Amino acid sequence: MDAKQLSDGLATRFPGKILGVDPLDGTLGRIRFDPAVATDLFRSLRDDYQFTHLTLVGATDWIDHREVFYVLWSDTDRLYLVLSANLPTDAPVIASSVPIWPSANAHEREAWDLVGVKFEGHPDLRRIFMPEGYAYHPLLRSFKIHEPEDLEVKVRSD
Amino acid sequence: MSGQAPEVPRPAVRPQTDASPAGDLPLAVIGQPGVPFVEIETLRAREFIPAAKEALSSLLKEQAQGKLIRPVFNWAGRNSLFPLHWGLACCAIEFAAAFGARWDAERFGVVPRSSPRQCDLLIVNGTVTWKVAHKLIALYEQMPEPKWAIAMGNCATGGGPFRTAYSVVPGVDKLIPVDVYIAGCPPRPENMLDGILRLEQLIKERGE
Amino acid sequence: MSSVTLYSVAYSIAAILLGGLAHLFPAPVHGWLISGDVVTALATVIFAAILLAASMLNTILLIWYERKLLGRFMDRRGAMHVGYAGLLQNFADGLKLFRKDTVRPGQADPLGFWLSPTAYMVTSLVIFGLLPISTGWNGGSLPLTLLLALVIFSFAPLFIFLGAWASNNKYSLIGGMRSAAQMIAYEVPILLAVVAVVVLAGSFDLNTIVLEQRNYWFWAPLFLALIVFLTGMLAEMERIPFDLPEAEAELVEGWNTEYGGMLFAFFMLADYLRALVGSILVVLLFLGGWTLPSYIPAALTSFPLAGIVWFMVKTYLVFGLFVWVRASLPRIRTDQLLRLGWMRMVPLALLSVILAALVVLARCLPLIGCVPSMGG
Amino acid sequence: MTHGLWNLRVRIEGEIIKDVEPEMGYLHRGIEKISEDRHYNEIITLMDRTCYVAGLAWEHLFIVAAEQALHVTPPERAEYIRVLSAELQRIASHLMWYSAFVQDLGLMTPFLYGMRDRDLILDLFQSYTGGRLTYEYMRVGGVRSDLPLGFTQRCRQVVDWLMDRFVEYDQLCLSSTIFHERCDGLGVLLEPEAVAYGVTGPMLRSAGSHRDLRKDRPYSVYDKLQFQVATASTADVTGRYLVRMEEMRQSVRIVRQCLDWLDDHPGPVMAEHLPRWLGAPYAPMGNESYLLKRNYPTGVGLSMMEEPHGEAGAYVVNDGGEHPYRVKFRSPVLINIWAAKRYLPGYRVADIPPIMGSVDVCVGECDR
Repeated sequence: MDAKQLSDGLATRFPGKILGVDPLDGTLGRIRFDPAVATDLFRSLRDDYQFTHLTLVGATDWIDHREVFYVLWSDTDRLYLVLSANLPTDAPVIASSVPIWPSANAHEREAWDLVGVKFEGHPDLRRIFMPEGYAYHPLLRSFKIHEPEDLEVKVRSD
Repeated sequence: MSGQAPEVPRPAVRPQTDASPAGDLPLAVIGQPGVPFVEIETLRAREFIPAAKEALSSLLKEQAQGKLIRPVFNWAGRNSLFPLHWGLACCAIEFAAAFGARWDAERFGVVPRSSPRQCDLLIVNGTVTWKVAHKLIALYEQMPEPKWAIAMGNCATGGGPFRTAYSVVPGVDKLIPVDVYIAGCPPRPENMLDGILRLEQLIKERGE
Repeated sequence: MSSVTLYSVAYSIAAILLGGLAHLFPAPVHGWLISGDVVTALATVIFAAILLAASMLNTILLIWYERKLLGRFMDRRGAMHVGYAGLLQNFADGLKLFRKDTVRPGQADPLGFWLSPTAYMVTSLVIFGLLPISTGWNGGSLPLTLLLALVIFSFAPLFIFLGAWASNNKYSLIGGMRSAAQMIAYEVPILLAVVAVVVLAGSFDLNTIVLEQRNYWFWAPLFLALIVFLTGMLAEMERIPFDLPEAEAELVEGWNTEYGGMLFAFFMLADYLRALVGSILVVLLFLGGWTLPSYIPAALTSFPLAGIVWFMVKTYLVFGLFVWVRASLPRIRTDQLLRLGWMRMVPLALLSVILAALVVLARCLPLIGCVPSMGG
Repeated sequence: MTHGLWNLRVRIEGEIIKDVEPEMGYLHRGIEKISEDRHYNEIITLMDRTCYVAGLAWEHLFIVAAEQALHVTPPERAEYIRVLSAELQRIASHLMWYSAFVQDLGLMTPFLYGMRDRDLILDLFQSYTGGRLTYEYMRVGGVRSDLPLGFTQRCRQVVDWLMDRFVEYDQLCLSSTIFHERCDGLGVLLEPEAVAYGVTGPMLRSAGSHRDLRKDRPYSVYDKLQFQVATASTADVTGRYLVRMEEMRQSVRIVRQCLDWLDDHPGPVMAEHLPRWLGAPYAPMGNESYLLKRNYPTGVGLSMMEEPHGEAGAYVVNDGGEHPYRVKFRSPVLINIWAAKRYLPGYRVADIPPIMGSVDVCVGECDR
């Protein structure tokens, strides 16, 4: 199976929703898709193309939009596939992949915690690394890191 | 010498003294079946008491100046530092290696304990994040006095390579009082042992 | 040295002291002071003090011995720098713990929190006082010393559980419950193993049991009982592989999690004191106590205090065995521990009782000739 | 010890575990955020600290992704040195795991034996990188320096010694009945579930899977080396023990092949045509303008590797600047801990230490 074959197959299934294929070394390629068909696309990839293993879910903040990327592994073909979808900055929402790949649970929580992408249908979308009640999504480009100044620490012990 | 015949050889409890026993005082002769006889030459009690009084008062004076008992406890305290057995990050691996066969921190009486109640020493071995900060303070406060803290490695000293990060406490001395800082990222086990020995020196100098 | 007993030494010291003291006072007080009752009372106190000193010294030496031995098993050296070869290390530890604050958690029950370490310590000391280290070590021999020692030995789970409950900590409580279940479960096989020894010796008196072993030590006919007893003692001492009440990986420090300072020192000392008592019991019941086989040259057995020396050598060897086990086995799980206790150890102990009975029977068979038993 | 700071909330009924909820983030140091502010070669510093028991493996991981994003090819000798380092690191990491795991079981002596033998490997690292835990050895385009004289000889001695010690470790563990009582049949995670939950590494291979990226999708020079994938079929704690032990032996095999190759093939260890800001050791003659080139072609790099704990991944986005635009790591430990929801319920509280010990938790890479 090569990238052309796969993207053609997917394009016939989801007409107009597969936005393009980029080459990426060491993988089958990077397929860009429309987030509207996320759940159906994931299910089709798992059931029809044997991508049984979701390796990685991550998100990038490109200032004008946010990108969610998925890395899949096909155990039969021994190949990686990268999926990516662009989400608008004002409403970064995409359907969760947890119902299809349980392994996405922690990854999606991490993406929500650090980049602020919401996954609809996630069973337990809470922060994972930062404490509950933290106000920011630190991996956004608008969040600047800086040398700490002299700070006065007040720690509430509970 | 009493009239009753001893059944066994006498134990050598007779004080070796040249002076004859005081004539006006009777010898104490006490006996009971099954127990060997002893005969006692009396102590010169009236001479003993003033000397004892003097010695006692000088001891009390020394004790009041903190010269008698306190050095003993100081010696004990500095030679038996029990660190808390908890690992934060990279330095925790070197902390563990220091208790391994090659460095063997137990040579100096350093034995890690898991419960903060039984510890004297909190070795902050790694990066402290804000999420864990109040737990660190709670652990430190659970330790009974007297207690000491060592900031091991650059992260605990000043944030280290993660100083600019949003989630890292830039130096654990913002949270708890620290006695000894150990540089290194991570410090080698020798450095950790050196830090502990320096803490011992510090305790000796402060006379705590 | 046969009739110089520890008590007589204590009595002599008391007599010297009181005799000296009596001169300072006028006649009626003087007379009262050198009367038998007062001297006996003081002698008892001194006797107890000697026992206390002996037990504490031995316990601390035992901790040092374990640390060094464990270090050698692990390719390292153990305590080295405090005193010669780290001999003073444990004194430093003890003094330090003595000075440290003792923090009682706010929610903890004060009475139980203070009482349990103290009671644990005291009961362990009492057992040490009961055991004969050598001929004439303790004042008189009660007819049921062994039984009394084991009864006091079995108080421990009560105090541990009390202390664990009183400190109001979930890890302590789980550790305390595990400890109580474990100790109670292993008391049965221990007692049965002791029954085998008693059947063979015909007495509950430890002196008699040792005397009975002058011809052969009991480990040979009662090997099964020895194994059961050693295993049970390991469980009673809560040492690896049976140290799950103190399993660090899941229960912090187990039932003494909340204890610090002197109370922790009490628990620690009492633990090692119990280990010492356990080793002493093994030596007394199975390894011939202070006696040595007759083929050992007399020069080695007739110097002053030879009995005590040989006894302590044996005790430390037995404790070294425990340390060896600790260095080489992982810990097992509660249910496995209890299953081992009830399903394996109890039948083995019963079997050893039957074996002991058969040995006694065989001694009395007319063919072999009835060897009269000394005890009973 | 290696478990570090993480929290496992357990709901129990009696001694039986009903539900677990792992809680992480106590060591979240914002490595991905700091990386966006750093030079490619400066990120290597962070990689050592990301997984502090497998620093060189994570350096390798990041470097391969970065080279892919920056379109740089390292010389072959550097690849061999990297593989050698990664395999030695695998042994060291597994020894650390062994030490911590047996300590969880209550075995005290093997803990010290494991640490003692791990120190020998750290001595080897020290001889060519200068560090014990944090090495900063690999560079975009190669490695910092060649191996020192006599290194291959010393390394062979060490791995020979280790092969003997592995036998001793097995004797201490596998020949003990209590070890089997504590470990057999615990934490069972069968292959389909493991795949669904994303579990990788020795945990997956202990369930009978042959999945090993070094074989399935060979990176660096793994396709030129001979080794076998260690598997077990029991899917329990003992299986994971056996897999890791066998992996150490296979790693020794790989190390020996690498040493043989390195003895015969001297050569450069840095790529030649590198811009100066990537740390080129010397400028190619007549190519000075190349050195000043700031805007490198953009690209995306994805590297997935068989790290000692499982499959680690790095996703590096290069937008043409000196700093990467986005760095994203896949931590195998995070997912392996996460699957505790699947493999812990049903066992006893006292089984938690051996089961979680068999996962090989390294909180640094889990929380990043």
